[in-house]
Amino acid sequence: MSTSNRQSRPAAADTVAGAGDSFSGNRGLAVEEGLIFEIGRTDTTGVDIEEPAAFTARLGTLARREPLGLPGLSEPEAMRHYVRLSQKNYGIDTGIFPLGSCTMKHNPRLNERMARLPGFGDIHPLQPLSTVPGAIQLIAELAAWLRELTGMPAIAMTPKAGAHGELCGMMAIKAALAARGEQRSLVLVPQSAHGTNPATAALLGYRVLSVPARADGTVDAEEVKKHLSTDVAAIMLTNPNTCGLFERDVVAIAEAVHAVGAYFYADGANFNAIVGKVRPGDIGVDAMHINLHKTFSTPHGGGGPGAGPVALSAALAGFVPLPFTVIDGRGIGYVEHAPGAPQLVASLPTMPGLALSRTTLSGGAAEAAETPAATPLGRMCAFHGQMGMYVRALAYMLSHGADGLRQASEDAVLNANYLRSSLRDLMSLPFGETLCMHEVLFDDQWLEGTGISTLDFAKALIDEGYHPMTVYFPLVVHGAMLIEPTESESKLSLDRFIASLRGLALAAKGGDRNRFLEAPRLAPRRRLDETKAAREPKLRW
Amino acid sequence: MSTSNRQSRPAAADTVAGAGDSFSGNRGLAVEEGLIFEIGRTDTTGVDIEEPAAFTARLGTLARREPLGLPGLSEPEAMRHYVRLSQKNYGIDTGIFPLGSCTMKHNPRLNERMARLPGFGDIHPLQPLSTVPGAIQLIAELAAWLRELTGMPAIAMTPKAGAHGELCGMMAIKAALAARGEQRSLVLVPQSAHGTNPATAALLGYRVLSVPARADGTVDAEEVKKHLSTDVAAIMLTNPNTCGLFERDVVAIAEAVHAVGAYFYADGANFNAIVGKVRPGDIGVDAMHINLHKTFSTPHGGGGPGAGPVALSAALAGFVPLPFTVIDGRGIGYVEHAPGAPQLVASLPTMPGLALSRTTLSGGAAEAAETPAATPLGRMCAFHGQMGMYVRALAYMLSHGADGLRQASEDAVLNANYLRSSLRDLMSLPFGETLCMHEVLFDDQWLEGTGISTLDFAKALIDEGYHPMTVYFPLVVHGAMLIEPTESESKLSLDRFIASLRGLALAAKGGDRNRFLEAPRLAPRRRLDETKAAREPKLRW
Amino acid sequence: MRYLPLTKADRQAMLAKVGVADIDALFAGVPAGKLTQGLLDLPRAKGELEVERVMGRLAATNTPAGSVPFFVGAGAYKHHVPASVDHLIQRSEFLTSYTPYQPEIAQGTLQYLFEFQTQVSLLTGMEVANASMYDGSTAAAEAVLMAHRLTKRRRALLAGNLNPHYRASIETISRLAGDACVALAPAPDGKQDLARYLDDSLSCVVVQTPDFYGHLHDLSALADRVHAVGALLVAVVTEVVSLGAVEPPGAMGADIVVGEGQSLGNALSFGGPYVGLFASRQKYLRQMPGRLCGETVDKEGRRGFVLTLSTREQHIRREKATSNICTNSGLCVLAFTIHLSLLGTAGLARLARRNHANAVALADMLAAVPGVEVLNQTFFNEFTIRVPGRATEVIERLAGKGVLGGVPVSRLEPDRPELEPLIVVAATEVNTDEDRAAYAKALREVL
Amino acid sequence: MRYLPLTKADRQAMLAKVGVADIDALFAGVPAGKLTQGLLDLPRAKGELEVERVMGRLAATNTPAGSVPFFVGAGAYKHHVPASVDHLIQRSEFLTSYTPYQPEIAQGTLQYLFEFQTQVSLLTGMEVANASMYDGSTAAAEAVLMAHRLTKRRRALLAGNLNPHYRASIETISRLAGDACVALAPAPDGKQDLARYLDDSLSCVVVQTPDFYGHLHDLSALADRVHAVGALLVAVVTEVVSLGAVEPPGAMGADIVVGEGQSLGNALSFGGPYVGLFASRQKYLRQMPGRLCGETVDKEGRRGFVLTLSTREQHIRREKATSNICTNSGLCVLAFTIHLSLLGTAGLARLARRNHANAVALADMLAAVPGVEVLNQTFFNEFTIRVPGRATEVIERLAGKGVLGGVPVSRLEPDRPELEPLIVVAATEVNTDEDRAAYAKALREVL
Ligand SMILES: Cc1ncc(COP(=O)(O)O)c(C=O)c1O
Ligand SMILES: Cc1ncc(COP(=O)(O)O)c(C=O)c1O
Repeated sequence: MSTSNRQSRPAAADTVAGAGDSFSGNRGLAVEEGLIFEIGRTDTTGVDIEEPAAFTARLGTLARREPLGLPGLSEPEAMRHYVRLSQKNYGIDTGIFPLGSCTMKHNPRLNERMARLPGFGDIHPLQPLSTVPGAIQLIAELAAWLRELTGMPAIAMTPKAGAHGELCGMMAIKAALAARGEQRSLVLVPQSAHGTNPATAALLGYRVLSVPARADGTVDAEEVKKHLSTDVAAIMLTNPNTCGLFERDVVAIAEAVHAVGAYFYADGANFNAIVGKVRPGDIGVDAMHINLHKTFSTPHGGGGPGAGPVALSAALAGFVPLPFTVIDGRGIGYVEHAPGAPQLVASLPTMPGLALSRTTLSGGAAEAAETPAATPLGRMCAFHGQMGMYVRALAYMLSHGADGLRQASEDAVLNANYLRSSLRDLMSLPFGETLCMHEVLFDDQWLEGTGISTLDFAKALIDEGYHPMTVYFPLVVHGAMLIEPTESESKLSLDRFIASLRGLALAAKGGDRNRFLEAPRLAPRRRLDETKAAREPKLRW
Repeated sequence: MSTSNRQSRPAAADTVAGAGDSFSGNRGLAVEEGLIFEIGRTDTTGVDIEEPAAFTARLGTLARREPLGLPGLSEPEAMRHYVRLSQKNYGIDTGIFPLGSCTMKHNPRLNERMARLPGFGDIHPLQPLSTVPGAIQLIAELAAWLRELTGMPAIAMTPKAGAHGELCGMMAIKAALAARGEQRSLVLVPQSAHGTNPATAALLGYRVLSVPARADGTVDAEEVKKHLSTDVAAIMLTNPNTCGLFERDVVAIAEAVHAVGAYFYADGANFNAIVGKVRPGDIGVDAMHINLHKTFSTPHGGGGPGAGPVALSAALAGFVPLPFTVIDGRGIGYVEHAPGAPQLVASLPTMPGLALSRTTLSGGAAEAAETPAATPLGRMCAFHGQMGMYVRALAYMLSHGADGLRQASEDAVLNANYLRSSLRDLMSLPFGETLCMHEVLFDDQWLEGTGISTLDFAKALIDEGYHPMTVYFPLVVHGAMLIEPTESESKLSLDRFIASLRGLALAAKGGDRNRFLEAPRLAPRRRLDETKAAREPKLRW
Repeated sequence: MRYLPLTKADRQAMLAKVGVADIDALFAGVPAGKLTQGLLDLPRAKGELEVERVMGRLAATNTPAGSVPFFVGAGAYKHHVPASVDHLIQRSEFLTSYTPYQPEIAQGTLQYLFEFQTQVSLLTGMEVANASMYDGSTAAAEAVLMAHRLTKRRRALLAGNLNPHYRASIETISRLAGDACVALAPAPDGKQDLARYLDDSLSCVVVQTPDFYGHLHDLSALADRVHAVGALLVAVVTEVVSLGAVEPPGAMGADIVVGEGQSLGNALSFGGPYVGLFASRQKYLRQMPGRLCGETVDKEGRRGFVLTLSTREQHIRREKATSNICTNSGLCVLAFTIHLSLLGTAGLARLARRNHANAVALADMLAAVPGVEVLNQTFFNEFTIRVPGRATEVIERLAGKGVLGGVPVSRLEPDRPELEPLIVVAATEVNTDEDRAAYAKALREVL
Repeated sequence: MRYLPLTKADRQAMLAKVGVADIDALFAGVPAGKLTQGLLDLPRAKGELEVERVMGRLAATNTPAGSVPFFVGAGAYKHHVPASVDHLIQRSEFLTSYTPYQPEIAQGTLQYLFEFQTQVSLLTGMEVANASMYDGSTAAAEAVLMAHRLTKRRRALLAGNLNPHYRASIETISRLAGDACVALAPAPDGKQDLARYLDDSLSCVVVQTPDFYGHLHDLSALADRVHAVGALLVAVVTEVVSLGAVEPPGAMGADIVVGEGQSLGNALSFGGPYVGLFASRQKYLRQMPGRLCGETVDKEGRRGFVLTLSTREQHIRREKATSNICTNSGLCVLAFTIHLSLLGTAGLARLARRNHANAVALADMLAAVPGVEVLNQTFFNEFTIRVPGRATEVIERLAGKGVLGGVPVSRLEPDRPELEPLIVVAATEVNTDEDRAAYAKALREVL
């Protein structure tokens, strides 16, 4: 293991660095940090484990021959390594994170604490169900909230993120069609859809038909009808859509889709705009994944983990993947195998403050919330799904309550419209006068002639201390800038963000090109060479 | 409450900032942050508390009339406020923190976790002793370690920090003299002593006599003798001293001090050099405080809290302040009042791995470790002392064990000498050839003629990404730079630090004055106007 | 509400700026009658204290692994995670950041992904690894899909001793994607001649080692046979700590190695979130699913990292992507890589030895219980015992005595009477002599 | 050893660089025979897992406040601390930083100190506050010393209802510093005419409100009388949450206000570490003990903060300093100020109301228990009851029934038979209806 640091080698002793620089390569509190392979040593460890007494191994012929070559760090070194790395990151806790479509909202630390209660964090997925009734109850409780919030009768809890939820929902649709003896080959997807939508459809062997939007950014029911046929399995529609607009024809679209025997898959990534305001079940949705890591604030963690429960309509409720909870008069049951009778795990809670304690939600014997299907979907992953995320999401819901959830959506939409109104005189809105939902979409028309691209503008925001908005998505407008502030931002925070955006916009129009082309200048790194990275992939030390 | 931010007001909308700056005042990840009084609002809160039902208050005439005027932040705002503030700080976790005399070593997170166990963190100081036997046992256990490490028979556990420990030790000395019917008026303190030493002596009405050091940086026993008389209550000696040197005459000094009936108070701030190597009790110390927040790694926390247990010799063992533990044949007893028989709280532990499980340390009925005095010292503070720090310190000790503690001291001393050897050709050592203990002292003689001061040099280190060493302390050398790396630094870390120091030293000698006079340039703030702060004190919003 | 910064006055001022009278004017796009009136039928907002009470009561009904002698494994393992790991992953800048799409302010995330990819490559003995999948089971399913793409065949062979949950996950996607999937029957004695089933219709053979029953397998010969029919060998590792002691699949000819990384850094958490490991030969890189982090330089020539080769991914390639995965297991990756950086070669090897030693000691003790048979010749930290009677009942009775003694095989393989007496038993570094003694004693009592 | 980065090879190389043969050569300055040979008689190094086991077992023998109906106060209070507080104070940059002696890279610490000083001033109704003392009791002792310096008198009068631990702390330093200190006898009914004891030998009068027995005191008249004899009024507040509901001492003429800040942000932790609040009139600033943080500007005119007026302090003034304090309660200050920033005026007022309401409800329930008498006319969240028999035994019997019912006064005032039947009972927002009912029921049973 080499201990030299290719990146931030200390200035060779006894040479003089330029006056503007430092000898170390550091800049005050901004410290360069090498790779563990440069810092660590294979004979160092930061974990003390007692060496076992002599014993006869049972590894047969398979004791490791290959040397591992993994560097080890003492604990102080490890601490410093990761703290320094963290300091090169931006997070919600450091500033507004206005990534459109990503719903980067506040992550309450209460939820982290709850997820670490030994009764949730330190239970094994395969210990006897009799020793984890509270875990099953928590899953059932979360499902009950999601049922009421979506107005849909069944929740597939196990999918591990949004895309996995899409897979779940589309598999349910395919299975439902198969159960009807049908095999269809097409899935309609609007152009503004997220990449996971067509990718999911394709994974299941569907051909993707792209549906264009009309001038106002929404999908025209008439246009949809043109593409519909009995070979269409489903439409995958995001609502509010990725332009930040509520699909105003959604009810008509749902009816048309259902009329040809197809299903309406809704991408729920933008659910945050409408929680407590509009129930997907009320507008004809058959399946919708919910990103707990967006709408319900489980931390994004630099790319995951997430959780993507899927709400299913009555038509698809029989295709919930294994395992799932069943609520009936006896209490909360759990189905791990199909066909199989639910194992009764817990009685319904009586403690106040839970959704399942409310008789209207807990249901009677007759209305099992999730009914095993005749042809079950099977299992999508090991164990019970993303328990750690369920705990956090439920803590979020309990904290907000029906009132807070609704208020959060309203604030999210208000914040986005406030940004829209505060910027529209300088930046161009592709869809003109329509108010937006929880995110506002600008295009790059206003940058025309400045020699500055959407990307340049985004990078200049970094110098201002802000994480950029989502750029170049959705694909339907040119040089898209999609800003989603979420309800977590105060007015003061928005006002400052607006001031910076306006300052930059005026600078762009005023010809201050270098500020943008050279950006970022003040971040830990200048612009990185992505072409080189892709052309000469170096994916490991 | 004003919501405008005097400090980092957003650039007035629609004006253009200079190209090198940002409109926001931020610089990439370095974000400006206003005061809570600028961000918060008195009608906002980040804590939801249920309003009580109507009730009849019992506040008499004393219901608050004054408006509070405290700003409130929602939780997302609070999160961001404090995260951003933290980002303007340097810590051990971000880099070497070579403050001489401060022992800024790694703070294991295990210790934080242990302190938060509900059985330690969530117990009340006045709940029945029968409900907290483990707490008393922990205090007794920590005392047992400290007894063995110091070689001294009694430990006063309650002092809250080093200075409080000094007060405790000096009070014990004063009380012991009083018990002997004596009232003495003088305390000897070497010039190199920390300010708390003379301040403590003065607090108790002693007159402080300053003892000069000899040319090699240590105190001469002969010089001490010159100052000794029967009016001397004690000498307060730091060993190793604040020049980083072991007081080689210490045994002779102790003897001389004892010969006149005075006591030897040792400032234990530098205990980290000798843990497991030299026992203060073996060299004649009568009282020594131990900074758990230095030697035993409880976090400094930006200035505290600390804990300052005091080891006492047999002569002073009767003057342990209340409350204290007593170990006898029946087990662990606790004395909250004096005179008073100990209340038996727990039997001696039988579980392996504790010091008190070792018969040699737990003692028999006859040798009570801490014996109530006839004229007790009384109480120095409410409750039982710094329990949270005890837990952390004990976790540190259990982790290290006798072997690790000794190794840590050796590594601390080795690291300091390695720095010394690597820098001595460029920087001047006031005490020439003597090897140092856990910290190395340079003076500013090598800067002579450069127009650069010790302070300038320290500030230039900030630009390099390093926290400066202790400067201008001890007072006995000119422009002191006292570097204490501790055992937590790897060789690689030291090598980089050395490279930066050497780079700077050469730059200083090479006439690159601006680098120093202008430093720091790369920190969150340039040099701050301390004179203005003192002349026009603005101590609150 | 503590999480919502807007005050009533703010809302009024902002509505005025937007130019609407009330909030519902912003929801004008919603079709008539579809806006819910009033609040949904759910409890109202709660303070922290109340939420803690409600959640605390739920949690209190579960038995934490750390509170009892604990021997449950079968794909998720109770290991000791250093306190520093959980502290570090909660750093705001890690916890609350998004996928590193703006690399200039996400070098922290990107560098640890690069380090993680290297660690996974080293551990598995493979050339490249991606930035993670959801978990081991979904990684296994993706491996099969990748093998299909690489071989242009659509038929997979699954070894009988593959974890049944993994098998089911592969079967589900295969069935619904219209691919064939042949799963062999379990061989709890560890003896299965996979070579018999090979032919050139197969895209891949999926085999686990240590397998579900704990047996270790030398894959070298199998790899040759698999390659001979033009198929790929997919190796599954559900206990990554084993790689500190046993020969890695990469050294035995595997083409794709997938695994569950939970054992390092991650809590049991009732099954998720975990971290899927995915490694392969360099030559298959372009067909890998998921994110990849690569090294590059910035405008000033300084080293930096970016997400790369994204032309494989859904956000660029949409329906032509190698997978639909987007969000992966970022923070679990971080926990994994921190724990492994702390361990290093020396620590991991010792951890593995300790696990193995504890399992050997336990196997010997349980084998001495009358009526109990240990099925394994070889194992790492997990093995299978046969008990008289139904394992599920034995396990329940053990639980009644405060010992969580393992997983009855029938919990995952319900319809095979021959498996009903079997228990998969795991031992890790957290078990003490007393734990083992308690298990043996309780087992004696309940049999 | 996991905390020690040097390898054997490093040590060898470094010794070589230093030019010595072995490590003991570095200890050559130690007098002959004083270097210990071999290891001390203490246990050997342990891994994390083992340390957790040992400490966990010790902890498990204690009864956490959160696990039972809990009514213990008398100077430390069980409040609910938001999860974000404990998260934030563990940020590396706060937790592992030193006293902000290099302000350019310690603005984080300095800014929160400045905010804290302001909050304490607002809370107490005083003009200035310092950056903290160790705890309330040592702050009280320092207040007396400050009054001595200001008045050049050396005799303090302590109200009988001052927390006995505070009284003892003041008495100890007074005795050993040679100052006089007159402590009045307790007045558990809350009635004590301090004015009777005033004369011009006094430097100060120390009075607590709410007092040890829970009574509230209007200090205004007393303040006038104290000032009339040229002395200072020192007010002590041990339950800082009370300041959300009751008139602050500053508004009633106090010259120095000291308090215990534990209630906000800080865990019970068996009595420490806590945070001492210290506020006074602006004119007494130069005699204040402890650190002060002040606003200033940097070289470019940007606002910044520094420690200031350090000519009062030991590191500058040595034997002439106003106090010997150095390390104070930094991180506890942070916890306090975060909690209070979250609360704000609205939250603190509601928290105080909730505490008061719970205490009122409890007092009424306990008063209804036969044989129990509530002594208080006024109180905030704490009051005193008289029970038949010895309070210590009642409390033990309650503990036996799983209720921690308060502090027997004799625990702190041991030699006064008239106080033996008294219990100081505290109620906070964490108590539920069920907790109160459990207390009343248990009390009925044990009496
Ligand atoms: C509109 C939309 N759909 C789907 C997804 C995929 O969700 P996940 O990343 O959780 O798989 C995203 C996430 O970025 C999204 O924005
Ligand atoms: C030599 C010396 N003595 C005493 C002290 C005082 O200790 P404390 O700050 O814990 O009160 C210090 C701390 O800085 C010190 O360095």
